[in-house]
Amino acid sequence: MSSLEALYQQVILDHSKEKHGRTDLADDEMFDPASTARSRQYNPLCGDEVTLQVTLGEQDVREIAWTGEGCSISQAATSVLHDLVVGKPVEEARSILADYRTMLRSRGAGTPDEEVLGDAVAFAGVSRHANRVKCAILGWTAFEDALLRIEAARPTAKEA
Amino acid sequence: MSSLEALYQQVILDHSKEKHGRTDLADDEMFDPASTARSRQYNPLCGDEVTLQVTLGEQDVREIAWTGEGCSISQAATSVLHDLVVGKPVEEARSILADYRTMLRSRGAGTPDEEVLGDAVAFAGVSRHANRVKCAILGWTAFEDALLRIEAARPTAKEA
Amino acid sequence: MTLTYTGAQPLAAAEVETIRADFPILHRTVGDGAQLAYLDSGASSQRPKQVLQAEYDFATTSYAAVHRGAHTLAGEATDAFEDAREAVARFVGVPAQGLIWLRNATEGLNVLAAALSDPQAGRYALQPGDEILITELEHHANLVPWQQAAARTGAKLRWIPLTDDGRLDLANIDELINRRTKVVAFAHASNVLGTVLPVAELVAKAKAVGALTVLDACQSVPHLPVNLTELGVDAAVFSGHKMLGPTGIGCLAARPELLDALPPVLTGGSMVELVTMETATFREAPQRFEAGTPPVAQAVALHAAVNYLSGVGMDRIAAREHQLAQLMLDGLAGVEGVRVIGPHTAENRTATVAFAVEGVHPHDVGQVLDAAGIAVRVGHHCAQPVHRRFGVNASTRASAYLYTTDAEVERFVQALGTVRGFFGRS
Amino acid sequence: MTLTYTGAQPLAAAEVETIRADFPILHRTVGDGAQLAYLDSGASSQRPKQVLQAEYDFATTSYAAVHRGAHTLAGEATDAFEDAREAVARFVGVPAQGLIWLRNATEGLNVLAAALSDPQAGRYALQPGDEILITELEHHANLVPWQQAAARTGAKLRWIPLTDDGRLDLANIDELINRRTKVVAFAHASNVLGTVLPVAELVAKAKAVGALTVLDACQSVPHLPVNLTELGVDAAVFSGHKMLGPTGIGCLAARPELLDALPPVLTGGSMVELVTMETATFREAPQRFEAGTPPVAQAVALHAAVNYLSGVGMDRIAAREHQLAQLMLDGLAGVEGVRVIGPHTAENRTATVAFAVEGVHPHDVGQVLDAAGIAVRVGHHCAQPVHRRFGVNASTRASAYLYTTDAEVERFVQALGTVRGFFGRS
Ligand SMILES: Cc1ncc(COP(=O)(O)O)c(C=O)c1O
Ligand SMILES: Cc1ncc(COP(=O)(O)O)c(C=O)c1O
Repeated sequence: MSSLEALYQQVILDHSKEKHGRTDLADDEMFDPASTARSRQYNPLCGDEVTLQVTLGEQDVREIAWTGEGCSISQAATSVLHDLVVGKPVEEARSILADYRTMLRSRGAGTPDEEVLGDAVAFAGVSRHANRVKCAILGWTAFEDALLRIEAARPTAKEA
Repeated sequence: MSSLEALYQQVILDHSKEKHGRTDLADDEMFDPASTARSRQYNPLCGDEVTLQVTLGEQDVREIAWTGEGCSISQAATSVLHDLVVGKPVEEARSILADYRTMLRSRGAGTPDEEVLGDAVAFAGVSRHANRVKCAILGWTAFEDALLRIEAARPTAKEA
Repeated sequence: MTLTYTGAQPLAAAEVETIRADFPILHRTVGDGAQLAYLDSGASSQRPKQVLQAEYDFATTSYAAVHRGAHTLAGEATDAFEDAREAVARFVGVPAQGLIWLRNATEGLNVLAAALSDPQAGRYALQPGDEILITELEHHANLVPWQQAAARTGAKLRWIPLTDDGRLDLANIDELINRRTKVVAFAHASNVLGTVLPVAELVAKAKAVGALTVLDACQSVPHLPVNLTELGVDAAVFSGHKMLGPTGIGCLAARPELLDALPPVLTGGSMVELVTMETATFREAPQRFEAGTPPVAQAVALHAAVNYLSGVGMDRIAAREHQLAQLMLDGLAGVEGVRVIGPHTAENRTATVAFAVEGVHPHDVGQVLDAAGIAVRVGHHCAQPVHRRFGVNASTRASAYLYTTDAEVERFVQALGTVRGFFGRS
Repeated sequence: MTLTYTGAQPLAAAEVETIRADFPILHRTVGDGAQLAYLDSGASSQRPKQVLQAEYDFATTSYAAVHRGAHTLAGEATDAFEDAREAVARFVGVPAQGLIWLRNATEGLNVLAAALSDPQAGRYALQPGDEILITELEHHANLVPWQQAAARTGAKLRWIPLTDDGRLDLANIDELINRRTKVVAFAHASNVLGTVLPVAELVAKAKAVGALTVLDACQSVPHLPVNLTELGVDAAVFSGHKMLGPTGIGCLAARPELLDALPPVLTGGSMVELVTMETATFREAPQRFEAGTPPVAQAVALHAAVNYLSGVGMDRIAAREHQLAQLMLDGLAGVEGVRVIGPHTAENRTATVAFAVEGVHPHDVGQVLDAAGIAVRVGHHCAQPVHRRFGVNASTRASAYLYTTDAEVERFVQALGTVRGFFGRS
């Protein structure tokens, strides 16, 4: 396998065309901040951006919708994120996120756990390309940020 | 002769001790700007300075008086200037000045004319030390500047 | 305007090979063993052995802090440093006292914009109601500092728009350059489009209204014979690292009379005259604008770089790059789904070519090319507005230099032809 | 305060010789064939082969513009550049995102002074009535920018005076550091007197009134183990060329939270986020303060320099320089007509010793020493006020470093003994 094929695994090429969860997000949509939030992430190096909206249920990730411009890596990574975490318990989504970050930062060293990361292991090759890590993480950072926003808007245990 | 002796010729060492024309210049002295002027020159690299006062006669350099702080080169150069130009026609003083400058800028290459420059040929060695050229020229620049001031204050041929 | 280089003989293939032998880095491979084809000189050029050697020799024989020493090394270092200033000044046709060493070209534009924003600039100081004119193709370095100057002084920032071909649209130029215009600042050559701007025309119009002209010569001084005095601009900037020199050095060249009228921007050692705890007086230009220890070793290296360029001949380099531009444009015209952003002809154009590939993001284009050993730049190249003007966020840019071979351009074009297929876009 | 280095083992003579073998320039002769004794490291240090080699290797294998590229060289260059940032940051005990690459230390102090003069600095912005406190021994780089900041904002510049021994006179410190004090900026070590300042005490007093502390670490980072976080300062500057690195690079290290609150000073490429023709938003620190192409090659070289210093051990270097300071002071005490300007004891003192020779101008002193191969600096060393404080316009200064031998100090002292005789002053 050439290093180019190692980077652009078939899964990535496929998702970059299919883009699961990609939709138009209306600017003026109203939603309940205690269950839904949006985050826009921008990569100043290339001008790429992702806007991602998360809706949580009681315990799980109910829905993800996103839009934005970007390279195949960033588009595919966001699409894979969608497939991986929708329907999963929030806590599990968080741990997938953590593993994904660790994998991307491994500079090609780690052996990612396919049990946890599923299709996202296809992005292991990105960790060898420091300049593409930002692409692969863009949508995931939006997801993480949106989770934080919902958390902030929810009444905390203490308050409740 | 070591390069140190080539730089510090006996003439220079002598003048740096004797300092012809060096005196106190009262701050508030009054003089006729058409015949007398002062110039203060400052070397920002070392903080050295010379204040030099020139009085011209009809055609000649009547008097030079100077004060200031500086290294042996700058002090000796101003002392030698005093001896060389006082009593000389202004035009001759100017041409001595021009020759002196040329010599200092020669980087050790030229052969200065002792007929014109007299004791000032002792400063030929300075031209090999770019960083000392400023020292050797400080008092001479003050002289040149003072001449210009007197010229500016005199009624010109046109006006007269 | 036709360019002066059209007359000169382009470098022959054998000469290019001789030149390449001076650049060790060009002989390496990347990735899975592909031979490097460095088409990113528009971002930064490589250094020949002569330049590296000059810096090494200086560091191992004559280095010391300049200007303030009585010892031999300090004298030798000062001579080397000031010789470099003379040589680089001569290279761009200005007097040595009009050449200021800074960190990079960006700093030069900031220094100008900040000095002109200072009321101490006197008759040059920007006032509310004054206009600063730039163009729509500027690098951020020649845009954001003027935005800041406008915000600080109440002056208005305006710009010359572009035609669809990536040239200046001069239809309204006589309204854009008017009595209120105080500064006209523009690139000599665009770092994205490759467009060479009509300097003579802009300078003439600026002069007619008494406006200062500032030339961003980052993309011209390395590639064309440039005489700033003949061009008649009041100030110009360029960077060492784009002209075979090192990073860490840039030049601001300006008419000495202008420099004398401007207040210093950075203060500190070496630029002062008399300092007390309360006050300081400042030295003349160029020292007034060179606070602190200057880039001594980098100046010496840049001296070697301009010697190298002069040795080859800027007119012949320009003629060769004209060929390369033509080759690149011809090649790209033959690749399906590729749209060149900028002039489609090689006239008044450098060998810097930006383009979009239909359906494929520039990052992905760059990655496929890299796998083939071809180093191009992707992104907005520090010029977001010009990308927006052409309806894209980013582009892929190939840029050639004196060491670029025809074969490299051909490999680039060939590899580009595989990109859309790789991503299933054809 | 006693210095941390007192415990470490000084470099042995054999180790110094091993070190010297790495510095080709130290082996040259000057003038009529005298062996060079380089006692001017306080102005600028020399570079060892390892540092030159690192820069050469980088230039011939991995150089490209950083951050903006998708190609292999750009990736390698970016890694090398950011690795350098981490290493240099670690060397002075700060997080990498708190380390900004600039042209020199002077630029760092200017950036701070300018940012604090900008109303956009919010709660940090200097206001009329605020006080900026410096000391009477500062280098012009840590004086003139604050004069300018005071003039621009209406703040008042005050300073801590000196004792006749060249130490800070702290008698009125509790009046000088008061509720109005917003910035306390001071040298860690004086470049003239050699005095090491009581950082802990000044920082504690500044913190008590909520003032920012700015450390000019130009003369400490190369010579002493320095951990800026442990010292508790808010910001600090130092220069590459004084610590075995190249010219063309300096560092501003600051608490990331402070940097995040300060507006950028220079604008342009690489420091912006979203740019339109009318507006620009800025990136986070450190990028926000690094406009334009950074000193990439110089950062890589500085990385090699801190590796070299760490390899030798900063504590051992400091201990060795303590010895050298003692040797210089002892030697000078034995030369008739020589007056040391600064502390006469080696405690809290670096091996930088300035002095006056009765009846002989420093320029002449330096010239005679140079003829004997001994390179010292003469002049005001960019610190006019401290010279005025000690009643002179200028001085001669000898400064040692890790490559200085006892024999060199002895030769220096011996040659100095001939100076007054040469000029007929004894
Ligand atoms: C104490 C001190 N501060 C500031 C500076 C300025 O450093 P640079 O000229 O590298 O900016 C120096 C060195 O000249 C210095 O010794
Ligand atoms: C047209 C133009 N202007 C300005 C710059 C900025 O140059 P530097 O980053 O060396 O300051 C560049 C290069 O990036 C450029 O191409």
